[in-house]
Formats: sequence, structure tokens, C-alpha cells
Amino acid sequence: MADSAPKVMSMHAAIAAHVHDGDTVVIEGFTHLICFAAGHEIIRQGRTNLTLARLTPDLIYDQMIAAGCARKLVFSWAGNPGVGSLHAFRRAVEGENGPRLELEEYSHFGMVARFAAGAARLPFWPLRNYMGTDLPRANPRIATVTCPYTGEVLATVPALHPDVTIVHAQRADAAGNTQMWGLVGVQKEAAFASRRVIVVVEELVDESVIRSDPNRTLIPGMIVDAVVLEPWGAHPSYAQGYYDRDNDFYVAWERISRDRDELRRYLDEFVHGVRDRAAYMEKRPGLATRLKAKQRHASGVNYGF
Amino acid sequence: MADSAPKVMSMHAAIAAHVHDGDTVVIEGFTHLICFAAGHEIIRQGRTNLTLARLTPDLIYDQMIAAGCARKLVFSWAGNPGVGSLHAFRRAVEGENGPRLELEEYSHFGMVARFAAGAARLPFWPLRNYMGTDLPRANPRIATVTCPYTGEVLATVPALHPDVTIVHAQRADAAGNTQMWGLVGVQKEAAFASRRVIVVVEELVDESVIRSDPNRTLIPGMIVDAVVLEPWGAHPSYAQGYYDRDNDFYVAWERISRDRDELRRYLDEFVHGVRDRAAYMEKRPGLATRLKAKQRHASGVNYGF
Amino acid sequence: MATVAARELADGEVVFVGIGLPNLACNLARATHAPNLVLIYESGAVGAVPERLPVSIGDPALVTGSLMVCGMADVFQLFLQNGRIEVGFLGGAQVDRYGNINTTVIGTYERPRVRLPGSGGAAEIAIHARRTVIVSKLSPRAFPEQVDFVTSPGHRSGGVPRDALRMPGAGPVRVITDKAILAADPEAGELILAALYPGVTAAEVKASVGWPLAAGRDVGCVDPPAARDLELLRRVLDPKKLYLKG
Amino acid sequence: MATVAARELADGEVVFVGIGLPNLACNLARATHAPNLVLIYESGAVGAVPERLPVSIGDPALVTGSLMVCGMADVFQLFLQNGRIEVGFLGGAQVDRYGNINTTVIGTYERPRVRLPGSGGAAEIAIHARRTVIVSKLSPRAFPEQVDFVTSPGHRSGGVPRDALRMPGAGPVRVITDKAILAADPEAGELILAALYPGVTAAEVKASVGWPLAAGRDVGCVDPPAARDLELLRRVLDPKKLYLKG
Repeated sequence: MADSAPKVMSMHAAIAAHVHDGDTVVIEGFTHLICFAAGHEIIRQGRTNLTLARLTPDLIYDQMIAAGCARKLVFSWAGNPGVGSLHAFRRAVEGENGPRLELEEYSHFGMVARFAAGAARLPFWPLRNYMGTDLPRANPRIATVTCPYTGEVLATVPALHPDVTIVHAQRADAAGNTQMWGLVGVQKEAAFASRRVIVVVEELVDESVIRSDPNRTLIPGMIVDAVVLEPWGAHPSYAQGYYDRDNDFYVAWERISRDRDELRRYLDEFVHGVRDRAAYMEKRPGLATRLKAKQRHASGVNYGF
Repeated sequence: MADSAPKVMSMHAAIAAHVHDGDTVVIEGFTHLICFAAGHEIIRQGRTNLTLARLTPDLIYDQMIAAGCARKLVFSWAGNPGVGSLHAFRRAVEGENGPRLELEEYSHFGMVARFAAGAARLPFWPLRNYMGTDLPRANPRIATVTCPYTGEVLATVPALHPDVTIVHAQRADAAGNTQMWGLVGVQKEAAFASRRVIVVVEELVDESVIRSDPNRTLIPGMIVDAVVLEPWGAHPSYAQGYYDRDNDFYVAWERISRDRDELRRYLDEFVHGVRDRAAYMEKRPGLATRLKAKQRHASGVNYGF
Repeated sequence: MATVAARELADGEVVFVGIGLPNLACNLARATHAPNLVLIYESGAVGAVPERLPVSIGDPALVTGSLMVCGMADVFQLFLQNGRIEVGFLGGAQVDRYGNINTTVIGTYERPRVRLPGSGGAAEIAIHARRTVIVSKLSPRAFPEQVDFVTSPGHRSGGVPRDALRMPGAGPVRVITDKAILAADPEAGELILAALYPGVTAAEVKASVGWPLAAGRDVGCVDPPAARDLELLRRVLDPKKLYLKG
Repeated sequence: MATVAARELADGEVVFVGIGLPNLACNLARATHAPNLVLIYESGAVGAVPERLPVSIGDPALVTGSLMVCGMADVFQLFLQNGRIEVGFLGGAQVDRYGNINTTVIGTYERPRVRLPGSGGAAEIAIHARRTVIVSKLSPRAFPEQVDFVTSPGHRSGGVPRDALRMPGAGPVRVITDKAILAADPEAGELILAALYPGVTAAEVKASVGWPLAAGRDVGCVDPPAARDLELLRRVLDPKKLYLKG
């Protein structure tokens, strides 16, 4: 039911209301539109025992692991894209005493299929995959089903139902009708699979902007619980048409994350040391100028009849 | 493999090359973008023994059934939307001598799932459906599968792999990269499920138009075999942003299709009696003026970085 | 019927709209007591605000200015099967004692006397919408004891109740007719008389139904349409009388 | 390696591009002998024409001006599982005798000595792409007789050949290294020496591989990179030497 309570709120309020200790949390986005601002607020509010799920844990989950938020990681590729390793993740997993972080591991297709099943409210999703790989041995939740028509044995993964999914997007209206462009990853499926949805946007727009191009809407307001206006909230990830990826920071993370103390200093200064994303941006003069997107406008379309 | 042979051709050439007697043919489109021009050319070229598949047979399949093209119908709703019956279809199915047209019947969800399975090259698709209905009794291809995690029994439908799918769209480039907006139905899935794909467009545009808004592309050129420029090719169906649905004709079809002779006269005049869609439009002066779409432009988006 | 059906909708609900009277009822509700009703059409239009009365569920007026347009795979998987639809409207050539609906054939499936359009999305709406409302004119032909073919299941089909068949939705809670409102008995799932239109007798309704129609404990009286609603229907929502026939 | 890998691509092919050297190789092929190469990235960009060297497979430069951007459910279901990808590039920490690749762990899965990133899309690319090309620098550590963990299956995994496991694609047909090209023996599926870089001896290559490397019937000599290709790589495609290290 479309709730009539106002959904637009601060990041602090959204995380306080919708992310609880022990939750399964998804901050999705494939390189693009990863909501670092939400991850930082979760760290600031001291959430623990979270099951963090997403295809590519990226720097934000590395920070959350380092900050002690995570009990378990559900994923398919845990690296620093284009750079190297996530060292907080590796420290939590490698070594003779065994992992301090529980892992549930798939491939990208497997994770996508888990979200697709969750979004469709099916208990499983079939895929032609995993024959010959050791992944089902490492993860017994990868199972099989037999086709009732051909007798073929297909792989299956179980549905994933996050407690909360956080999606960063270019724009939404106050009711949470959300439009995204550029790489859209698996955000639609994750949102529909989820019990609660927080949308964080670069721009809060009038409903008429959304209604002018309804095919662009990926997430309808009826499944959204909170809308947060947080410009630059995806930095060092990017927002197509708004700002570029801060590759320098991804490269720097290799050095920062290798060293526990340096990592702690980073969190102290840029996460605990700021109140919100606006304060974070104030600490980085010149960033907005350096990364601001150039103009490349889409050809128009007509919706008249 | 992206073929280097030119794909842009006339409707006559596209149907001659890609639609053969006995094929399973899909002309999709949910009310919107139904390619009547392609159906008429199939009738003109005298194709027979076709298996016609689509969710809503609509007037175009009624005409193709009346013209003797069809051996079998695979469908989920056979009516004149908003008006009443498809009488050629009914005559072929009703009566004491039993149907002259083989039927394979699903619900909309079942047909969508068949295309989804075909597009994903899975032999079946699971759906939570059909409990309590008589549809599985009427169609034994609706089967079941047991979830390997929960033990739930779910319905299944088999993949549908058309020989050829014909999609009408607002615009494409010469390589067949195709953009659509407004109702998009199940066209993407049908095209990916199909062995061959014909795209028919209102406008043939430069590749740069497509590349200016890549999220709008629904069908990539690499799966397209022929591109036909055929303005007004969807009439009496419609093309959002180009022309409105000709409801008067849908209403008139009730009368035309009730009477075999009147239906034959219609086909003689408007299908066999014209060479192509341009000639068809010449027979209807005033139509373009009456149905031409008003302007309702989408808000712009920026793809820069 | 349109005004009575409109009352079934609460503000803010998400409703899967069929064509014809249900469409009129939903747009009337949106124009009156339920401005935040979210209209979803199986064609893929979500949050539609049609400027004219749509002549089909795929009308371009449902797209222009809507909140979202998605493909039909999403409509059926992400919205309907996902459990996001609160109310679904259904109609049909036959409605039986347990609210089963037939839109497939009169006669046998193999040798139909009358071939109807078939399910469309009705089977899955009947199974998944959290509740459904049936809209149909009353007549013995339209309300047999048992339908010739169960297209869309009601409260018992083949004698088996919904929950034993593991259907997610609650099924047809109300049947809006042109003479009375029927409701499903919460235990037996049988349709019983719930309320009469002004001037209609229970005997008249019972004579129009193919089974011994029971009456609920308190058979109410249906309020006549408000003048404002009739005005809206006739002047604004259906000025061409596309659906308001007779 | 980039120039040698680029030669594996024919004009008009549809190639699933990984990051790093494969990306460079694909863009080099597109700039030279294969202008109609269709580059698909697992991020969802189809027909990308990056204006700058992408620093990741999710780089915004892959989106701007591409032919199509789709969600990842479509990438894996409609493109990859559908069989539309002709060539996939793979790399990994370990490649074994049968072309199995490990990008998951060094050591045991439960107590890894080195935790690698994991599969990403590699497992399904290895299974579905019509053929794959592996790109990896030669060393005994990188080419053991058997990988610690099979992330992406080659021609035999656990002793069972691909066709018995019903894998749609043909598997790794070539392995491009910095000293030689290995190729899969069509029958046994074992990697054998196919061609040597100028100045490299077969003995040198055999010493860098953890199994007794057989040689193909005609061990060829790899042509050195054309001056034009090196110029393109150094001046246009990777001027910042993001991938062209050392």
C-alpha cells in the first residue's frame, strides 16, 4: 500500500529507521551509483552483525568490514576493480585461524539470479551453470533441478530477500519513483526482492519530470520506504551525467587498506569525522570541479498520442 | 556474429527472405506497435501452415486466420481489445465439427514466461500459477517442478523459440539497433528467443541517435536480420509519439469480421489490393491527419562523464 | 455498478485495473475518495493518469504522464507474483457458487459452443492479487452453480479450497452486480447475498443465480450513487458513453 | 601480449571483454583489423566505443555513446546464456594443464593462504562463450599441473570432459602468454605449445609450466607486433600506461 507518510528524510534518519543490527543489507551498483554515503552512515551509527550482500563488495564493503559492521558476506567478486585487492576483506578471510567473516559465494550470474528469484518471489532460479566448477562444493546452496520437459539437470540458486536495499540514483520524486541511466546493474531486482528500500538521489525532482519519461523509471515509489537527497553520495563511485569515477581514490585505497592504522585514520577522518556527505565534500575542495561530468545529451523522444 | 550484409530492405524482401511456410511466426506488441504491415505482406505472399504465436492475437491474426495462413495458434487472449470478438478466429474454433485451427493456450503470464525461457535459452520457466484453474487440463504442456530448497511445487511452461519474430518500433539504425518507448510488452524477450528477427520502424535513424541514449535500446542489432522502414506500419495499432490507435477501425472490425464476404472484400481491397503500406495509406486520405500524435516531450538526461 | 465498484477501493491502494467498468470505477475512485490510488495495467503502465477514457488496457493515454512503464515480464513477476497488487478486478461470462470465473469456453474445451477470449492475465490476477472484486451483470446464464471451465479460480475449485492449493491471494471477496452485492462466506467460500440495490428484492436476486443463494446475516442496502459521481461519470470520465451503455 | 591477443579476434565478432589486457586487445583489434567488433562488458554496455581507456569494466566511458545498456540479468541470460557471445577473454592466478582457471583461493577454500576476488562472471563465460581465450603471464606458479580451485572450467575438470558436462561453449582454445601461445589439443583437451615468441625457446616455456608440456605438430613463430600497433597502444589506447606496465 502506498503509504502516505512523508518519505523524504535525511540519510541519518533513513539509516536509523531502516537498517538494524543483524539485517541483511544490500548496497548495490555495478561500479556505477554505489552509495558510499549510506555505507558511511551505517558505520557512523555503529551497526553490527550485518550480512552484507552484493555482487562486487567494492571499497564500501571493505570499509564496513574494517569498521566491524559485518558478520557475513554474500558476493561474487571481492576486489578493488581495476586496481587489486580489498585488504580488510582479505585480512578477515586469510590466515591460519580461518575466516573471521562468514562467506557465501556465487558467480555474478548466480547473484543476479538470486536477486531475480527474490524479486519474482520464486524460491529458486534456474540457470545453466556451474558444471565443472568447484563453486557448488564451496557453497552447498547451489543445487540442481530437473527440467520437466527435457530431463536436463540445471543449476539453481535460492532467492535472496534482503531486509533492506539501498539504491543510489540520478533522480527521484518525493514518493520515490526513481529514474536511473547508464549502468543499472541489478538494482531493480534487488529493490523488488527487498523488505525495505532506501533510494538516495543526486536530484529530488518534481513528479512531472518522472511522468515526462515513464520508461526511464526503474523503481516505483510504491516499493520505496525512504528517499534521501544526497548529492555526491556515490563518490568515489560515479553518477553518469553528474560526476566521474574518482579513480585516484580507488588506487589510493590499495595503500590505505593494506595498513590497519592508515585505514583506521581514514575512517576517523572521512567517516566518523564528518556529520554527513556535505561535510565530507567540504573536506575535499576541488573534488567537485575535477570530477564534474561534461554534457552529452540524449536525443529526445515524444510520448504524445 | 554481426553480419556485414546490408539489413535494410523492403517489407516484401524481408518477408520473402525470413518467413517460410510452416514457420512459427510471432508478431508481438501489446496493443501498441503491432506490425499490421508485416501481417499483410505475409498474406500477400500467400504463406500457409504457419503457427502464429502471441499473447493477444488481435485483428492482425484474425485477418491472417481468415486468409488461410494459419495452422495453429499459440496465445493467451483472443479478442478484439475493448470491442469484442475476433470472428474469423471464432469461426475456426467453434462448431460441432471441432476446431479447424489447432490451439495451444496459456494465460498472459504463461506466454510471457515462455518467451522469457526462450530468450534465456532455458528449457522451461517456473511460475507460481495455475493452481485451481482448468488451463493445465486444456494444455498438458503446462507442467510442474519441485523447488530443491523448499519442496514447493511450482508450475512450469516450456520455452518458446519462434522461427521469426517481427517487432515494430519507433526507431532503429541501419544495423538494427532498436529503440522503443511506451508499452514494450514482451518484444525484447520474443526477439531474443527467436531464430530470426525482423525490425520494422517508423524512422530509420543515424547510429548517433541510438548511441546518444543507449538505455533506450531494447533490441541490439546483433540479433536482427532485417530492418524495414515502414511509416504507419502499425496502423490500426499505434506508435506512441507518432500516431494514435485507430479505435474506429477496431470497432468496425466487429462488423467486418462477422461476415465472411465482407471480410474477404476487406482483404481484397486493403491487403491484396495494395502493393505496400504507402499504397495502403493512400487509400485512406485524412487518416494521417486524424491520428497524428501531439507533442509531449521527455525531460532530457545527460550521459556525460 | 461503476460507483458501487469504486467504493471497494481505499485511498493509496495498488489496483490492477481491467478494461471496461473496472477502469471506470478506478478512475472514479481516483477522482473522488481515493486520489492516491495507484493504477497498474497489465500492459505495463504504472501510476497511470489517463487524460481520456482508455479504450483498451493498452491505450496510449495510459502511458503519457504515467509514473512508470515496464515490460510485461516485470508486470507479472515483479508486481503481481511479488505480491504488490492489493486489489484486482475481474469479470467474466460465467461466475459460479464459489467465485470461479470462466472466460474461456461455453460448452466443452474441445468442442466449444462459444469460444471466449481466454484468460489473458485473469488466472494469475485471481491467484495473486491480495483480494479480487468481480464485476458482472446478474443473470442465471452468467451465474451458474458451476462454470463450464475454471479460467480464474475462486474459493473452491474442484472442491479444494484456496489455501490447500497454496494460492497467495484471498480471492474474490465481493461480487458487484447490477442488482446486488454478493460476498464470499469467510468459512465455506460460497458467494452469499450481502446487500441489495434500492428497490431490488432478495427473491429477484435469488432467481438470477443458478444455486440456492444464501443470505448473509445482515443484508444491507446499497447506497445509490451520489449525484456528483454520476455527473463525473457522464460528463468527465465517459462522455462518449463507451462503457456507460443503456 | 595485447597485440597477440588482438589477433584472436575476427571482424564482426561479438566479444565479452574483461578488464586489463583483454580490454586493450579488443580496442586494438577494433582500431585495426576488426572495426565491426561488438564489445560487450558484463556491466551491461553493448557496442561500447570508449573515448578513453576504461579503468574498470564499469567505467562511464563504456556507456557514453554505446549502442545499448542493459541490466545484468539481461547480460547473463539474454546474451551469455543465450549463446550470443562468440569470444570471451579470461585471466587468472592459476591456469592448469586442461585450461581450468582459478581466481578464487590459493590454498584450501576453508583456510586460504591467499584469497583472490572470486569468479565474477568468469565461471559462466568459461561455460557459455562459444570459445574463450586465456591471457596470462607464464610462470610455474601461474601454470600448475592442477589448480587449487576450479573457478572457470577448461577442457576437463575432475577428469570429466566438457561435452560430458554439457557445457555449451568450446572452452579455452588458446592461451596467450608473454612467451608463447598454448592451444588446446582438440582430442585430449590438454594445453600444448602452439607458437613461440621471437627469441624464446621451447625449453624455456616448458620450464615455466608445471606439467610435461607437449608440443603441437607445427610449433609456429609468433609475429612481432607491427610498429603501427605498438604506436596505437602507446600513444592512443594506453598513453598513461595503465596496463602497459614494464
